[in-house]
Amino acid sequence: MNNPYIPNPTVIRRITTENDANDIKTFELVFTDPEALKNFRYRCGQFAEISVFGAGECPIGIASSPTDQGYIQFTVKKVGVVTTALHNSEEGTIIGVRGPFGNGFPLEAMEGRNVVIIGGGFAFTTLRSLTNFILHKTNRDRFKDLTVIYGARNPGELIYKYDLKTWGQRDDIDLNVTIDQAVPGWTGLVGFVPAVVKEVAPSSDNAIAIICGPPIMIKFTMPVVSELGFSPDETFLSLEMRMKCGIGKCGRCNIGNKFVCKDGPVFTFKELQMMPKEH
Amino acid sequence: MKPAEKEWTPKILAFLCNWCSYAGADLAGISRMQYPPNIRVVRVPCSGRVNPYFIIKALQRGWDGVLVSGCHPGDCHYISGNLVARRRFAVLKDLLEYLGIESGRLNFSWVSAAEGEKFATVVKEVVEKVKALGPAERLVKR
Amino acid sequence: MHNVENSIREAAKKLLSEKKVDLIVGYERGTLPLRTTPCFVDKAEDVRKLVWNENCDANLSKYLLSRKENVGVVAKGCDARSIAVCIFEKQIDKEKVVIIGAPCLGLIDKKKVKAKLDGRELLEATIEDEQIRLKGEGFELVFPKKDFICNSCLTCRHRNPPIYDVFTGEKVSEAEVDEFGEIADLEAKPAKERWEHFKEELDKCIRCYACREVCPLCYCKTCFVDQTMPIWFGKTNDLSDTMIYHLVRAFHVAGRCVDCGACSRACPMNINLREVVKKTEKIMKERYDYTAGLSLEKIPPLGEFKIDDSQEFIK
Amino acid sequence: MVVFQMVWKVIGKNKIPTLIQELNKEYEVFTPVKKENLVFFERVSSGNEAFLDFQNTKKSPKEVFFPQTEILFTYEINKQGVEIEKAPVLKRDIVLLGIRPCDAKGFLLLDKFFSSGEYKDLYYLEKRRNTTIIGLACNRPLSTCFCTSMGGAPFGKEGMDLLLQDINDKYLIETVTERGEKLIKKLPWLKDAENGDIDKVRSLSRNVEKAIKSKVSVEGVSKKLDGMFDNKQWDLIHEKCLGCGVCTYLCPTCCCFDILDEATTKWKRVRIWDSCQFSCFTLQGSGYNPRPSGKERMRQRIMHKFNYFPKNYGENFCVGCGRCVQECPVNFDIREVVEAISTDIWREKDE
Repeated sequence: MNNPYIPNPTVIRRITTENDANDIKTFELVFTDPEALKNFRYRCGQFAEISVFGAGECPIGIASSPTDQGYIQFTVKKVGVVTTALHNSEEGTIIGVRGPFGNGFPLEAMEGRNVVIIGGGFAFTTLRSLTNFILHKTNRDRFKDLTVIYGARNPGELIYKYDLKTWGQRDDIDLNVTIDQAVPGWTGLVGFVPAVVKEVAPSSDNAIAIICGPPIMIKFTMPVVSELGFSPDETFLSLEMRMKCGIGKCGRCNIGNKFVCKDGPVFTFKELQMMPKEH
Repeated sequence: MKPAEKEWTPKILAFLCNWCSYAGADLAGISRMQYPPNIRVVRVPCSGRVNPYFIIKALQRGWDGVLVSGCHPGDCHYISGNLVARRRFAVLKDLLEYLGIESGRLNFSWVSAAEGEKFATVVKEVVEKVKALGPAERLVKR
Repeated sequence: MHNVENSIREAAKKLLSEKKVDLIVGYERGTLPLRTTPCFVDKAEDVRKLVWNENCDANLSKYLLSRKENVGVVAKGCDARSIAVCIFEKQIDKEKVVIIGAPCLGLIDKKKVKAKLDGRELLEATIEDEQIRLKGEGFELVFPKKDFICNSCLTCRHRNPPIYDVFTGEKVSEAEVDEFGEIADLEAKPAKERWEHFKEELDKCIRCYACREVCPLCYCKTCFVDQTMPIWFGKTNDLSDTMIYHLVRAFHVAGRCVDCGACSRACPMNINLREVVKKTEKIMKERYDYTAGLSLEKIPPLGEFKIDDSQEFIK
Repeated sequence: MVVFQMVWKVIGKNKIPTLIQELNKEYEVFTPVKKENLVFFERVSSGNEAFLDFQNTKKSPKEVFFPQTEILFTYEINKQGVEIEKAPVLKRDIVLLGIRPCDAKGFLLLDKFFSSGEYKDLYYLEKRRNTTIIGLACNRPLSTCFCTSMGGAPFGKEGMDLLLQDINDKYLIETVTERGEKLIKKLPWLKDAENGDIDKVRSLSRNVEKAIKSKVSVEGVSKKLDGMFDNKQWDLIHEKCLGCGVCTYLCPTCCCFDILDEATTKWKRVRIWDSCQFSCFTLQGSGYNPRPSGKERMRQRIMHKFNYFPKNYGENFCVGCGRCVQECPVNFDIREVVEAISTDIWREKDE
């Protein structure tokens, strides 16, 4: 039996700084053991435990798409011990990876339907994975219209600018990028995510909504989404919690009797309504 | 001799105030005064900067001795940093000794920039003391 | 005792009905023999719950930290002193606290009782005059009360609260005691023996932090052991880590600790934690002639300095 | 289920050291030991260390399988990269002697938890699977013991491989499982029990069970808690709790942990006990804490034991050993809380 606490070694192949504040970086990792790569089969919306040797371990959502071959990516904001150590690491550093953990997004349920992705700030990472997955040539036909609404505080805080550019050039995605307040030189949308959702008003007809963002954004976006007619069991949210083990044992990420790490991190809005308000 | 048979020599961590003891150490060096090479120096802006955690952490990490050296009372670059530190170190030293840490492992001195010779003497004495005590064991995390 | 208990209830009732306070923090009967439990009374009719006896061992000043409402608190000498320290350190708003001072003749140390009974369970205990009657299955024993008084109380010189707003009962005489006598033997031992002693004691520690949580002066929002930027010391129950935890905690309460004994009483592993903190008290007394919690104005030793402070340990 | 022959053996109390000595040759033997006034489980090297005349150990025996500090693996960072060295596996099987029925039940709950789900906790399970438990029935339960309310009994056999039952100068050994039987077979010198002795323990068991006075009506509590997450009583009951970890650390079932990396001569990834009662338990990197005050943390403890765990595993996460009641520095009594919930006092007060 595999020991779920032992990380698999990977090497940082590339580091991309994502924002102007320089505290969000994307790390591209490649497995040193081809067997480990084969075993690391993930879905969009799952996460992994990242070990920075000499510092510790923390859970990070997978930012690459399963369609990306040969490597995995994690976008990490510098906040604590481990993420700071990771930010200080250079290309070529050995990083441990355990996972993938969690349920991920409901890809099967999304097939043949319109998909509306709403994200805010740094929480966009797993949504980026999902967007890239849907847009991939092998998958695009399986889904209908794709609407992406993504907001950040200012243009400098928008992550994955390179992806946003490619997506913007395609005609099979309705991309809406917004910033909180107008700044010179910005020609895109301006306003908070909830307001933009209202403005864009994606149809809820045969559609599924996937939402991820800071609590305050979720709080104000949910009423808008409901108003647009998305039913609570077709609205999915991805949650964040302090975690240690990632496998439902360490006991801190529970909301009621559900563990965010193993029963989540993706829950329907309906499920969340039934769960205690403790997240 | 094979490395394994090499005689044990103490490792001592020294926190030296930038404005006095560090310059004192410098002077000792320039003046070619001989003192044992067992100290590793951390330059600090003032003895008042030396958080007791630094000292405790050094002992936990297996340093055989610690030396904190600052300006003589009244000479502090920041007027009273060393005086605040003095009370702190008094309590820390008393407490550590009470717990059973050998008193020779914790050393404090006032060495001015002009006292190169005193610096060399202090180091000599500290190294002798720690040598007599042997390798640190108590409080060291294995 | 009953006299004091009644006056506490009356004082509490008065404070609540005159709306001088919103809440009284006191003691009520516990669920086990020789136990009381902290109790929060916000209605005048509920003051009947309040009790006063030798088992009122919690230091209630812990419950005053960061309170928004006006609170009346029942305080023994040591409790009042720790409140004084917290007021000085601006952790308790003096204007919001009414101290119901109560004279204390010493608390019963349930661990001493347990040790005496050596594995037999205590089911009932009554204290009358100076005697304590312990009952359990198949035994009924009577001992002088003084056999079971907490060590912190045996060395107490401030049985009457030095600061208070209301005083209940009558002041008791202060005992002339050898304040630091209990650690004298230990101090006289060679370093190696002291080390062995503390090693054995602190090796029992399970890092439950009961000592920290009951301590009225451990109010840091993030304790040094919980800090992560940087991680100073380990959180394991490795001897080195536990030693350092207790050492630094003692260092942090130096010049502030009033020796209420709460840490020792709270320790589930029976570690005599006072042995560590008592030393800081002594250092403060001997080096800086300072006793904590007696004044609301005097700056504690580690908050100030003198040019001629002792420095015999500095080369 | 494997059918095996139920055997009753008997051992004189003075033969316990011999028994331990013998077991020691083949097993890592853990028994209660007494140090000053503390009784807790420890690895014993000689027979005389065992102390079986206790009511309940201070710390629960969970630490044998789930130690307070456990190395998950060690690693070295060198020029070639990182070398991970897995923690050494068990060298010898374990015998746990002197386990009270409540603690044995605790193991069964921990077994359920650690072996559930897609990922198994091998560190716990490996030790657990290779352990033979020799229980010790309770002749003198404490006044705070409420095992009978939690589905246990002072002479309960659940979770035991063998059960020692104390009759004066000897213990009757009841074989409970095949594993127990195997162990018995290795001890041919044990005498067979007489029918009179067996009758004696049966009546003793009934009497002791009757003697347990502390009762908590736990029936239906789990269901009732379903609607009580926002009950106002949480605001009141947590007030005296100071947020230490005594209750959770001494508890035979609490098993939350933290994982961290430590440097000594080598780097180690260790897991250490953690407690839902600590404020940093759920504190997120951003500074946000979903359980910001004692109220939420107290609620988590009660809900986990009597609502969340029952929902996931069909049983309360409490065995009624009474350790948290005995040792709480402020005498917070979980029995009172459960009782209040079950008797609808909470619901009524909330209305």
